[in-house]
Amino acid sequence: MARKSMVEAIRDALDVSMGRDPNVVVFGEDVGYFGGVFRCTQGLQQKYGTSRCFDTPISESGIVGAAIGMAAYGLRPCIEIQFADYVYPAYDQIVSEAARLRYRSNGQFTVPMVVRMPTGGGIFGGQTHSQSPEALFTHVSGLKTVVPSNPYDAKGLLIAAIEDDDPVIFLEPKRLYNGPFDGHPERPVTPWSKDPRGEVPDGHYVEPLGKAAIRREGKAVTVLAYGTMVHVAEAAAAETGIDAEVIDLRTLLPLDLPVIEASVKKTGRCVVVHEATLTSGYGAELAALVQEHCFYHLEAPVLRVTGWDTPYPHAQEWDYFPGAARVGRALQAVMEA
Amino acid sequence: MARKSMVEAIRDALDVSMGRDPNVVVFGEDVGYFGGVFRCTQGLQQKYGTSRCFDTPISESGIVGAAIGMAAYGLRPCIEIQFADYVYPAYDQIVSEAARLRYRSNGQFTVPMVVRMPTGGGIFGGQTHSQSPEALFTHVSGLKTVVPSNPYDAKGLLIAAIEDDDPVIFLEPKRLYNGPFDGHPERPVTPWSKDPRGEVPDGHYVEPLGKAAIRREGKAVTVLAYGTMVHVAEAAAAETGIDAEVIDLRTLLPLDLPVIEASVKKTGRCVVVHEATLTSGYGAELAALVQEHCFYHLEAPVLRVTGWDTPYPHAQEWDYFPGAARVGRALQAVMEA
Amino acid sequence: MPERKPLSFHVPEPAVRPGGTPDFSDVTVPRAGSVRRPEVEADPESIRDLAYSIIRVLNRESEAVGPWAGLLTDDELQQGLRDMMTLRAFDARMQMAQRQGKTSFYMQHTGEEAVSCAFQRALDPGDMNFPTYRQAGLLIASGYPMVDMMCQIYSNERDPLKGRQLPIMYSSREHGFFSISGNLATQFIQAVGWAMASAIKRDTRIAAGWIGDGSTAESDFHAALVFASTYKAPVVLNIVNNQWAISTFQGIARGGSGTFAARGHGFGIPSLRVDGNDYLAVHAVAKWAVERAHRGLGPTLVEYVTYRVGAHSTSDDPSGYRPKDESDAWPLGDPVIRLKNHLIQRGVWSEARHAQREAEIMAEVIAAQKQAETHGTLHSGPKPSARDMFEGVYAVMPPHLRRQRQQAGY
Amino acid sequence: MPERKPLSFHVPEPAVRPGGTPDFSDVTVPRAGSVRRPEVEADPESIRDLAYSIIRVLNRESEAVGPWAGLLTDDELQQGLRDMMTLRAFDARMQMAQRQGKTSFYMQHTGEEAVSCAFQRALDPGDMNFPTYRQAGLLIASGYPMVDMMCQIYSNERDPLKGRQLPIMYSSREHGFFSISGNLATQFIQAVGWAMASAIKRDTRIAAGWIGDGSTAESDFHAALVFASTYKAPVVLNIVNNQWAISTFQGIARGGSGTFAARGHGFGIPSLRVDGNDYLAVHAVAKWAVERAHRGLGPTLVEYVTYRVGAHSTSDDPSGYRPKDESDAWPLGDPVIRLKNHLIQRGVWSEARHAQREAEIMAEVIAAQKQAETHGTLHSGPKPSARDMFEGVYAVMPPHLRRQRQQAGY
Ligand SMILES: Cc1ncc(C[n+]2csc(CCOP(=O)(O)OP(=O)(O)O)c2C)c(N)n1
Ligand SMILES: Cc1ncc(C[n+]2csc(CCOP(=O)(O)OP(=O)(O)O)c2C)c(N)n1
Ligand SMILES: [Mg+2]
Ligand SMILES: [Mg+2]
Repeated sequence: MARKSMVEAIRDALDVSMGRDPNVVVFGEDVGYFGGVFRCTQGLQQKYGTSRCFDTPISESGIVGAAIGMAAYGLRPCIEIQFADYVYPAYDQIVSEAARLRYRSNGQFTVPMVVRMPTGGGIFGGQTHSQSPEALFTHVSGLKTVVPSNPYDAKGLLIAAIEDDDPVIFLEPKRLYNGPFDGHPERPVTPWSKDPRGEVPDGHYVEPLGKAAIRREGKAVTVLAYGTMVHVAEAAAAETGIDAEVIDLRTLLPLDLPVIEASVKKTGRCVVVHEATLTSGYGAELAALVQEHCFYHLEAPVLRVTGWDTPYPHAQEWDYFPGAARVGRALQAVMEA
Repeated sequence: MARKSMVEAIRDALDVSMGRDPNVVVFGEDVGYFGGVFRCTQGLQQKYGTSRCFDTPISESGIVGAAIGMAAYGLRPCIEIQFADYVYPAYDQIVSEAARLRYRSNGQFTVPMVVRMPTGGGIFGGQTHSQSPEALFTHVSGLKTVVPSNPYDAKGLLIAAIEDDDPVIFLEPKRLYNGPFDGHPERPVTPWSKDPRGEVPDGHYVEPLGKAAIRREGKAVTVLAYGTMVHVAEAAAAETGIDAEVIDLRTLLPLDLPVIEASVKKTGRCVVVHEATLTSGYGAELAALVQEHCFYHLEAPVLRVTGWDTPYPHAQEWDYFPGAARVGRALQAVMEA
Repeated sequence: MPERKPLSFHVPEPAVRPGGTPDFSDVTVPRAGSVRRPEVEADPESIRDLAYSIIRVLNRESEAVGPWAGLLTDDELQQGLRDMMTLRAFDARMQMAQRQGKTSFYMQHTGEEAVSCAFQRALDPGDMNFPTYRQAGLLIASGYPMVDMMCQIYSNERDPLKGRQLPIMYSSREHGFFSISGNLATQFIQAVGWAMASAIKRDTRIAAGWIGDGSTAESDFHAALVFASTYKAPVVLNIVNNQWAISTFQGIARGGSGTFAARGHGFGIPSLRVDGNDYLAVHAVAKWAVERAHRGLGPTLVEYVTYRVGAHSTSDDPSGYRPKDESDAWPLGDPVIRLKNHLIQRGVWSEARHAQREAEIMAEVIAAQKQAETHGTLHSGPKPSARDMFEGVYAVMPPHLRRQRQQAGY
Repeated sequence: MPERKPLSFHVPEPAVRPGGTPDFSDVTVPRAGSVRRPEVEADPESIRDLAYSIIRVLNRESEAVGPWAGLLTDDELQQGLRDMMTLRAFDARMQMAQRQGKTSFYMQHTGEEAVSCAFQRALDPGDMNFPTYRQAGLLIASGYPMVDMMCQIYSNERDPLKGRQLPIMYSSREHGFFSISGNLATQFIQAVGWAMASAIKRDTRIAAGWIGDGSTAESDFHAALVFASTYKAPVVLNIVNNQWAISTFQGIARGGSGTFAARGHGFGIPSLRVDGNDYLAVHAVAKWAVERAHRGLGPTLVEYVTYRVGAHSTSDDPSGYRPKDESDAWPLGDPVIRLKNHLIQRGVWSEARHAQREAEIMAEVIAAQKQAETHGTLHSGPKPSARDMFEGVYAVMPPHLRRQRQQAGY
């Protein structure tokens, strides 16, 4: 078993899927010949030909709209939006069409499509290369939303997403592409190749959608996180010395509520973290669910640590990013509550 | 003071605003000569000319994109999206452009624009004439979101929105256009002209954005609602005999948190209701805030009564709609909790 | 710096409004048979003129003339007439059913029957339409059962779409009819994607996209043209220009452009304009475009020039925005009458047979309607269950939906 | 039913890839001076040829020839040369600053300097550009201080945008430069809206929209053309065709269309193609289009044919997708050298004066850079405050943001 970066793991998932199923096609802006601006599709055009992996015009609505038509035909398009910040032109096709086609046609037409996109900040990308729009998808019935936090999951979840018969939004935390990130930009980056969590099995395997993973067991407080924030939460637990249980949700919808419930009922406390803006972020849903399902076990209010309710600024990136210190303060606050 | 339907009140607000400020322009699909499919702009083109009120091509992104350019120029466009269900093609212009222009240009360019749209179900409109997308806007920093529940508010809030220096999403519950609706479709519709709440003052007045209204005082439980659901919540209180305090939020963002807090601290119980789908709906944000700010006063979990997590069906409209009975059951549940 | 005159704002206006006398003098109608018929391989640049004229086959004497004539047998023409008459009778009954409160909504095709009925007959089995809400003729001409259409309209227990969709938003994969979306234009690019998929798989199926004049302003129209042009997708892109988009005349969407068909030129896509009220012309042009797609020659853009005689929908009253008698002045006539007269002119039809056929068809439609109504109408009789509301959101119902269904009591 | 051959999928490919010999034989370059100059009132239909040719003024002997020549004085030409040289020096220093870690990101203009520098000089004060990220020449030619540009790039304490924006996403209302969005094409329709507003107010200002070849595929390009066409907006719609969109050659966006300019024809918009590396040609065509807008004649679409010599941005390495020496083979030459040679040919310039000017300009740029750096660079020195992060989201800070700012400790 080799260690792979998250980019390599994603490429591997695409390769494995294209190899197994001739209906899997991959396309997007700069995705074909060049292999994508983050190189996730490198080599695929060479291996599978321009009919299976190709460049598209710069038209997110066109990319998704065409993919929906292809999926209705019987293909399994796995498309790339260059940055999650650029998905909005395709938002109508995703929410009005992909998400509802099975329902409105009573299953005559379906959309087994995956929309991959790099998400999150931490690379000085400013307001148009840093966003985390997951809550805009979790509100839409008919979609599934996935956010991996490491190469192993990225591969297994992406294969599962491609094999899923419904549209899946697959958000790739770009800050994790090359190595884990604990929220401390001043520390040198450790590549996945130097991290045991970079182990990725060869060939086909699947991580089922809808299953959370407990990354750190603990008794004092439950932290709900996904993507980059899983690593930040682990760092915050280590730095505060608080015995936090860190749950990596992996799939936001469908959500693994039983795992969350069991943990919060055990710890009696809960902190929710994400990078997206606070108001109406996915953390609101998590907090609402936790207080509803664990009300009588809660010893403190569920706190949310998130990006501020502003556009993602360039220079103030690290003031904006909900780093380990801020998460740590919230852990302390719920412990003292 | 005359009684006006909500349509008339909105038309009046536009008329008053256009009369006072030559920079107010009104446009959208079928908005000009015909006066809008719901007739909210009837007579305005005749009165103010085609330069101030005009028909547009069917292009929601074009309508909003052009409005942003106009607003940057110095106009105050108040535009109509024919149904909220059709706002998604314009979603990119709203979230990536209108919402962030002031911020990214450090105030050099601003977007004093109002985007009006009919929202909500209850008219057998099926999945594309019934949606309530408010949570997709409250998640976006830089926007304000308003939902009136009666003609008086509709007029005062719309004038306030037009005079506001930032982009405002103005959602008009179409089921309330002609009369209040308590969630009982089998009962005959009472027009606003037969309802004292249809009283609308002539001329200019403003209901400030960000202020909630208590529609029914009560001690047992706080109900947070907006738009159509305010009336449904009142009916549920009456029908269950539970002494609910019904708060009409009116503006979702900025939110009147102090009024909510005071009420929940008084009642110790809270039910949140909306017509939009449950997951990641605005109710999640409300539940999250309430449990955070009123944790030590809550005697029961905050419950949400909402549309189900499916597209809005046609035939099953009344199974989908969170009517008075469902709200009533939630009231009972929190009282018994 | 030069002195500048103040600018002024231009908003296009239709020639007449309610109260005025209908005026179509700006619609230039070329003589039937006068427009050439190029080879399907023709270089798009060499046939630009076809986007600025109107291909017509039936002349005033009801003869089929010119290079686009001669494709259909008498039987096929009679079948075409039957299709159009069926659609018209269907419209009449369903419009009435809506007025009677048996359903919430209906949209008629009056005046536009030739477009979808004739087009469908140019397709191969397996080809796929991506229609708007005004192409039920595709279903009728492909033999989809009227009863099923009506059950959908009634949202009753036998509604193939389980009551989930607004009336007339049909879907039939089997009959090459993609699920209709209430959102305009979205399906235009999906048609291109479907056609791309067929090419990717080296299959032989082609797609047909449909859009209204007003909806060409939507962004997805552009996406469709860009993708169709770049990937030479085997797709026919149809614009039904029925002069109106609810209350908005076509000049608001068309702007300074000569015609909607001309929009294809910027993409190197062969673009044709055809008399949408001429069954033979529609069919001939459709055949030409379908042939191009099947031969791997790429997309074709077709504008059907027609007129929406009825209201936009049962929610609309056109007397508020156009002269009541405007449709009488429409220079391209009525598609049913024109084909009827052609058949009479050919000596294979008569007024009497026509009247008899009309009665037969109406009886069929009424029979279908009776049958459909035994399964319920929107507000009475058997209906889809509330349980159905929760099904089909996903292939497998996720836990949160199961929870909600339970909570709802089903 | 006919036997059908299997379809095949077509994906356009550039003539060469890395390893191959650059080949621009498909770029037809007409003789300088050979394209006619119609009156600005010309009917769009009568000038369709201008979208398929390339308007050029400077010939191989560096003379200005033909009907588009003769608009600029020697002084103006020297100023134009200075603008372009300044932009090039600015690029060199900022590219290096990024490599030195003084900022996170930079984008160069190499090879495209004539487009924005010459265009700006055709505008009146008060007119507004809606630029993309590759038109800093508009700012330089309008006299916006380089120090301010650099402070924006450095996100330092004097950054006019308070550190909020990605480097080079300038904004200056005063200098007719609309705030740049990172999102492609969105500003194209906004330019049309701005122009509509000017017409609504009966003002005299016009707008100029900017877009790249690749970005014309975006939906907002369509919206802009539809609205500009319908309302005859006083706007110049500029397409900078620099042959590449990151790694994607222009054929993917252009598809089967002859040229990008031809996209205007479907909208009845006069559409011109111009040598983007010819300062005089760009300026002459810009003047023509600007004049049309100011005279209330409506929109013009202009395609600038140029070549992106550098990488897409500091995050890109073009050797992965095109031959390294492709830019040397570009048939339209270098805009700076061409204008220099023209001035020499006119006898008002010399190699020596040019070298001296180059040195002067570099000194100016370095001086500006030094000054900017006294206010900090991205990772060192004074910077905008975290407090600034919370300001300016709304005109008045709402309670929830005040709460968050407090929580953040500011
Ligand atoms: C995205 C979107 N915007 C607006 C509407 C509302 N709407 C329904 S039909 C219609 C007019 C369409 O006109 P046209 O495209 O000419 O088709 P026609 O009705 O004439 O067949 C409008 C504006 C919609 N359904 N979808
Ligand atoms: C909506 C959107 N999609 C994708 C991108 C990513 N992106 C940035 S620049 C670029 C290429 C643009 O090419 P072109 O329009 O030709 O302009 P050029 O860079 O050549 O000046 C892409 C795809 C973006 N910024 N915005
Ligand atoms: Mg129409
Ligand atoms: Mg380019």
